[in-house]
Amino acid sequence: MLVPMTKVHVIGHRRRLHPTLEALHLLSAVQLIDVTDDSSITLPPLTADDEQVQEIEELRYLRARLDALLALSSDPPPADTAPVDLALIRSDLETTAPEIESLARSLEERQLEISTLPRHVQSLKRLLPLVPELTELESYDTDAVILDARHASVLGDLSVALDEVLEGNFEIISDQVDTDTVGAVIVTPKKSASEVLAILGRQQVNRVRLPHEYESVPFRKAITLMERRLADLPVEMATIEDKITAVMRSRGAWVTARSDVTQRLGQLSAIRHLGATPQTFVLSGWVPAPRLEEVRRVVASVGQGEVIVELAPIGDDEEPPILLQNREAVRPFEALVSLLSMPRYGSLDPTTLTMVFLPLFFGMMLGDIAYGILLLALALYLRHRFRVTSPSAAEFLKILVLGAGWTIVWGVLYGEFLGDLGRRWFGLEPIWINREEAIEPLLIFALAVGIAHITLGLVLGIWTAAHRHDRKKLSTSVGTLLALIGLFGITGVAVGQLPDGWMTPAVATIVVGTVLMIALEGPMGLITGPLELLGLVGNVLSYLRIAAIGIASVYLARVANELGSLGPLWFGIIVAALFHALNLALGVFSPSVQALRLHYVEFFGKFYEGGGTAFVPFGSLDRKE
Amino acid sequence: MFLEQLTATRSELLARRGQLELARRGRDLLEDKRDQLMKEFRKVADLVLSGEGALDQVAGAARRALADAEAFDGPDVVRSAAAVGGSGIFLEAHPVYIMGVRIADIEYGPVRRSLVDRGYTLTGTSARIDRASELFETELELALELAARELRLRRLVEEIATTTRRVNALENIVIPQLERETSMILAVLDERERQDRFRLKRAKAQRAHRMNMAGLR
Amino acid sequence: MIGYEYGNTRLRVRAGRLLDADVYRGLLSSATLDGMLGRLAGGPYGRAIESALGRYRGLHRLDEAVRIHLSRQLADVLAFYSGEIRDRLRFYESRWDVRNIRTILRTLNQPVRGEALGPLLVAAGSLDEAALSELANQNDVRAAMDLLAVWQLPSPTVIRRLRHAMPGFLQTGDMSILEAALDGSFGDSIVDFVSGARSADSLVSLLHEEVDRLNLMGALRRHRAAREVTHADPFVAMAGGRVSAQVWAELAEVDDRVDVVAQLDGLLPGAWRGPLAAWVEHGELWVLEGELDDAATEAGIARFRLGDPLGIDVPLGFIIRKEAEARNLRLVGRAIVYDLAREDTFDRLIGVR
Amino acid sequence: MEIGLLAVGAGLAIGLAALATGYAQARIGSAGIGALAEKPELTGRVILLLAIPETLVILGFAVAAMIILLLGG
Repeated sequence: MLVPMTKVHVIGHRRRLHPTLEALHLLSAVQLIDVTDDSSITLPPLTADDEQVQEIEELRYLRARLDALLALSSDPPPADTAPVDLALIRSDLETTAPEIESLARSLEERQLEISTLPRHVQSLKRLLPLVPELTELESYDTDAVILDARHASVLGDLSVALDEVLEGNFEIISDQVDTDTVGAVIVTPKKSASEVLAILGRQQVNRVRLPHEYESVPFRKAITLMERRLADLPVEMATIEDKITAVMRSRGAWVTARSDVTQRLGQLSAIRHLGATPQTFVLSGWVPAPRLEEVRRVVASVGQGEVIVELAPIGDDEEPPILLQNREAVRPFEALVSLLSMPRYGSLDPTTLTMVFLPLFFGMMLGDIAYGILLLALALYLRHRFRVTSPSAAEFLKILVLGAGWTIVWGVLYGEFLGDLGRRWFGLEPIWINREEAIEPLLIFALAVGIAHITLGLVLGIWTAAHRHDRKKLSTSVGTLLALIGLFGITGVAVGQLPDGWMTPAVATIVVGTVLMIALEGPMGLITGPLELLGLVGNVLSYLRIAAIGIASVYLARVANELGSLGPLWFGIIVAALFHALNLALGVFSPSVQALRLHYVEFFGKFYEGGGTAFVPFGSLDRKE
Repeated sequence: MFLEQLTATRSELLARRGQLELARRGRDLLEDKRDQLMKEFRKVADLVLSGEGALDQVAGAARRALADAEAFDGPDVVRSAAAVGGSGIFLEAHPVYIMGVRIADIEYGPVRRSLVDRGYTLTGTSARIDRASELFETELELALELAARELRLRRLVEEIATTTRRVNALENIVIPQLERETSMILAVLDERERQDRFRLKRAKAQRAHRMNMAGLR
Repeated sequence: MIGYEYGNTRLRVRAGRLLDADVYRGLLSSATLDGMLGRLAGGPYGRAIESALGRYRGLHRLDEAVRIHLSRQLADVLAFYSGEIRDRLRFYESRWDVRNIRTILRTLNQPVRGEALGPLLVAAGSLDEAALSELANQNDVRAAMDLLAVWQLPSPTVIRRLRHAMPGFLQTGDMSILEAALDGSFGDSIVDFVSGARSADSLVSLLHEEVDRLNLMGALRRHRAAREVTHADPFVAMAGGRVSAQVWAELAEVDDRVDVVAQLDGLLPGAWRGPLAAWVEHGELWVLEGELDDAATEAGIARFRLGDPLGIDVPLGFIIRKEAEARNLRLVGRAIVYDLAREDTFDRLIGVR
Repeated sequence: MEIGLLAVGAGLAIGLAALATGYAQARIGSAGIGALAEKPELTGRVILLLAIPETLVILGFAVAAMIILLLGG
C-alpha cells in the first residue's frame, strides 16, 4: 500500500535552526519542499550568509579533494570510527597529497608508456626486414627513414649527397613498406654522425624516432628492450599501486571525514529550501503519516519550546511523494513495481496483486516438478549465501522461491518431471492437463486466464476512476469491460460453447461498450475507440504466451530426453543434463520476462497510474554515500 | 653675538640693502620657477591620472577579451598563438630638459604588430585573438607612455620640492635676517645721528651762551 | 539506417545531464575558483575534477578538468557507434587532430619551452592521449613531424601536406607555412570526404558551413589588415567550403565593407546576412565572429533536438553541445578569477536557455 | 500432401512473425540497452518496450495453432 503523507511546516526561532536541521537530517523522515514551490508560504527563501557560503565552498572543495585521493587507491581503507578533526585532515592532505599524487603521476606515465611503446615497436618491426646484420657493428650508426612512395627518388639524391661526404663508406637499403610508403635503412660511420644528420635534415625524409632510452641502441636490440620493458611495466605499476595503498591504509580518517563532510553539506544544503523572517525560519516538508509523531517528538526535544511542527493543508497543485510499504512477504515485489515507475499518490498500489499473479504465471509457464525443485533449492541456497553480504539480493530471491513453488504445483497438475521423463520412468500422470497432447484446451485455458486477469484489471480501473471522480476514465473502463464481455460471448457462440441466442446480446454489449469508450473522447474517439477494441483483442491473445512458452519448454525437455536415450547411458545422461540445464536457464529467464510483461503491459495498462515520485527524505542520500 | 660683530656703518648698511635686494629678487625668481614647475606638474599629473584611468579601462577590456578568447577558442589555441606571436620590444631612455631640469624620456619601438608579424595563419586563429592581442598592445603602449610620464612627474616633484625649500629658506631665514640686520644698522646709525645732533645742539647752545655772555660784557 | 539506435539513445539520455541554467547560476555565484570546482565536482564533471585537482593550480585546474571531461565524452561518442557511422564521426572529430597538431607544433617551435602542453590538448579524433603526449615530448618540430609520418597519423593527407611544407619552414622558421599546410590538408580531406560521402547529409553541410565560416573570418581579417600585409600572406582559403577560394582571394582587392558584403551576396547562408549587415555598420570583426559562432552553435544544438532522432544529427549535436559546455565553463571560471560581471557572463553562456 | 502444406503454412505464420518481432526487438533492444547504460532505473520501461513487439510472434503462434488445430483437424 501507499503510505499516506502529511505535509508539515516546522517553524522556529533562527537560533534553533541548526540543531533542528541536524536532528531532522539524522532522522531522515522529512522530504523538504522548496519554499518557493509551496504556495501556502509567502516568505522569501532563507539565504545562506557569507560565512555559510564560505563553509559550503570549503567543504565541497575538501570533499572533491578527498574523493580525488581516495579514488587513486583501488582498495580504500576502512573508515575510522573515531571522530575526526577537519582542520587536521586539511593539514594532513597538504602534506600527504603531493606524495600520493606524484605516485599517481608516475603510474600514469607508465600507463602512457604502455600505450606508446607498441607504436614504436610496430614501426620498427615494419623496417626490420631491411636491417642488415652489419648494423650491430659498434662503429656504425643506423638511421631508419620512411618517405612517400611517390618521392622515392629522394633516396637517390640522398645517396649522392652521402657519397660526397662519406666517399662510399655507407649503405642504404630500401624497400616498399606498404602501398604509400617506402622505408630505408641508412648505415653510416658513427664518426660522421653530424654530417649525416645535416644531410638527412635537408632531404624530404622522415627519420624513425625512438624514445630517448632506445635512441643509441641497435634496432633489433631496441625491439627486444622495448618488449621487455612492456612486460616489466605492469609489474612496476603494481608496485606503485601497492605503495599508494600502503600510504592510504592509515588514512581511514579520510573516509570518515568524507562522510562527515557529506552530512554537513547535506544539512547546509537544506538552508536554501527554507523560508525565513528576520527572527524565524519555516521548513516545509512531507512526512509519512506513521512517522509524524516521531518527528514531533524529536523537534520538541531539540527545539526546547522554540520550534513547533504544524500540519499544513496539501494544495491542489501538490503531489505528495510515494513511499511504498507492504507486509514483509510482499515487499520484494515493490522493486518490480517501481522498476516500471512509482504509482501516483492516491492510486492503487499493485504490489500485492503482483505477488499473487506473477509467480503464478511463472509457474504456469515453466510447470515442471523437477525444475521447480531445482529452482527452489538454488533460490534457498543463494538466499542463505547472500543473507549477510547483500540483503537486498536475498530479499529479491524470495520472488524466485515463490515462482519455484508454483512451478512445482503446476508441474504436478501437468504431470511433468523433467518433461516427459516422469511419465517414462515412473508413469507420472497429469492431474489436470497434458501439455504435450492437449494443446487446444491449454490455449483456451491461457485465454481464460487472460480474460480473468484483464477483467480484474478493468474492475480495478473502474474502482480507481470512480474513486478519483474521473468520468472519462470511468466510461472508458466500463466500456472496455462491456466490450470484453461481449467478445467473450461472441467467441463462446462461435466455438459452440454457448447457445446461438446469446449472439445478439453479445454484439449489443460490444456496441454499447465501444460507444462508451468513444463517448467522452469526442471526435477522436471514433478512431481511438475501435483501435482500443482491437488492442483489447490483442491483450487477450497476448496471454497465449503462457501456453506457447509452456509448450516450447515441454518439447525442449522432451528433445533432451530423446537425445538422452540415444547412445550409451553415460553419454545420454550428459547430453540430457546439458539440454535440461539449457532448458532450465531459458525456462527461468523467459517466463519471468513474459510474466513481467503481462503485468506491465496487459494488466497494469488497465488501471495503473504511474508517474509518482519516490519519497527521498532529507538526509537519506548523504548517509548512503 | 652677531650684532656685536655688526659694524654699523653706512657702507655696511648699503651692502646689506644690496644683499636684501638680491635675496628678494632671487626669491621672486625661484617662485616664478616653482610656479612654472607647478604648472608643468599639474599638466603631467592630469595626464598621468587620465592615463591611469585609460590604462585601467584598457587593461579591463584586454582581460575580458583574453577571457573570451580563451573560453571560446580554447586555451590551446590562444596560448599557442601567443607562443608563436611573442617577440621583444625596443626600449631606450634618454634625457630631455624642462626649465633646465634634466628629465629621462623613454622611447620605444612599435608595440603593435600586423597580422603578418604575428606569425600565425588566419584560419588557425580568430578575430577574438586579434582583438585580445590588439587590446594588450594598446595596454602596453599606454603603460609605456604612462611610465615615461610618471618618471617626468617624479622628477618634477623633486625639483619643486628643492625650489620650494630654497624659496622658503630665502623667505623665512635669509630675507628676515637681512631685514633685521638692516634695520638694526639703521637703528644704530639713527641713534648715532640723534646723539650727534643733540651734541651739536648742545655745542651750538653753549657757543651761543658763550657768545651772549661775551656780548653782554 | 540501423546502427544509430544504441548510440543515439545513450547520447539522448546523456544530454539530460548537461549543465543547465541553474547549475551555471550556482557556479557563477561561487566566490572562488575552488568553490566553483567544488560545486562542479558534485555532477558529471566529478571524475575529471578529481584528476585535475592534484596536478595544476588556478585556471589550469579548470581547463584540465574541462579538457579531460570533453576528451572522454568525445571518445565515448565514437565508441557508441561502429562501422561507417563511426568513421564519419571520427572525421568530424578530426578537427581536433588538426588543432592539437597545430598547438604542438607551435609550442615546439618556441626556443624556450614555456608551460606544459598537458592541460591544452583535447584527445579526440585519431590522436589519442598517449600519442599526443609522446608528440609533445619531442625536442623540435622536425622530430614531431617524423613521428607523425612514421605512425601515419592522423591521415596520409595531413602528412603529405606537412611534409611538403617542411623545407620551407626549415629555411625560414616561419610557423605560418606549416600552419597553412595543416589547415590546407584539413580542407583537402574535407573535399575527399565530401566526394566520397554517399549522400549530402547534415555532416556534409555542417563541414561546408564550418569551412565557409573560417574562410569568411579569415578573408575579412585579411581585408581589415590589407594595408599591413606586405610579403607573406597569412590567409590562404581552405578548400572544402561552398564558396570558392577565388571569391575569398578577390575580397582583398575590395576597399569598402559595403562592397565586401555585396560581393558575397547570395553565396553565404541566409542567417549570416544580419550579422554581416551589422558588421558593415560597426566594423568590429570580433563581434561578427561571436555572432556567427553563436548562431552556428545554436543551430548545432537545435540539430540535436530537431534533427532525425535516428540519424547523425544526434551525435553531431551532442558533440557541439559538449563543446559549447566546455566553452561556457571556461568562461564562468574566468569570470570568477578575473572578477567579471556575473550577469553579463551568464547572458553570454550559450545553449543554456 | 494437404497436411504438408498446412504445416508449411503454420511454419510460415510463426516464422515470419518471429522475424518481424526479431527485427523490431533488435532495434528496440539496442536503443534500450543504450538507455539502460546511462540510466539503469529505466529497466522496467525498457523491458516493457522490448516486450511490446512480442505480441507479433504470439499472434503468429495463434494463427499457426489455428491452422493446425482447426484446419488440420
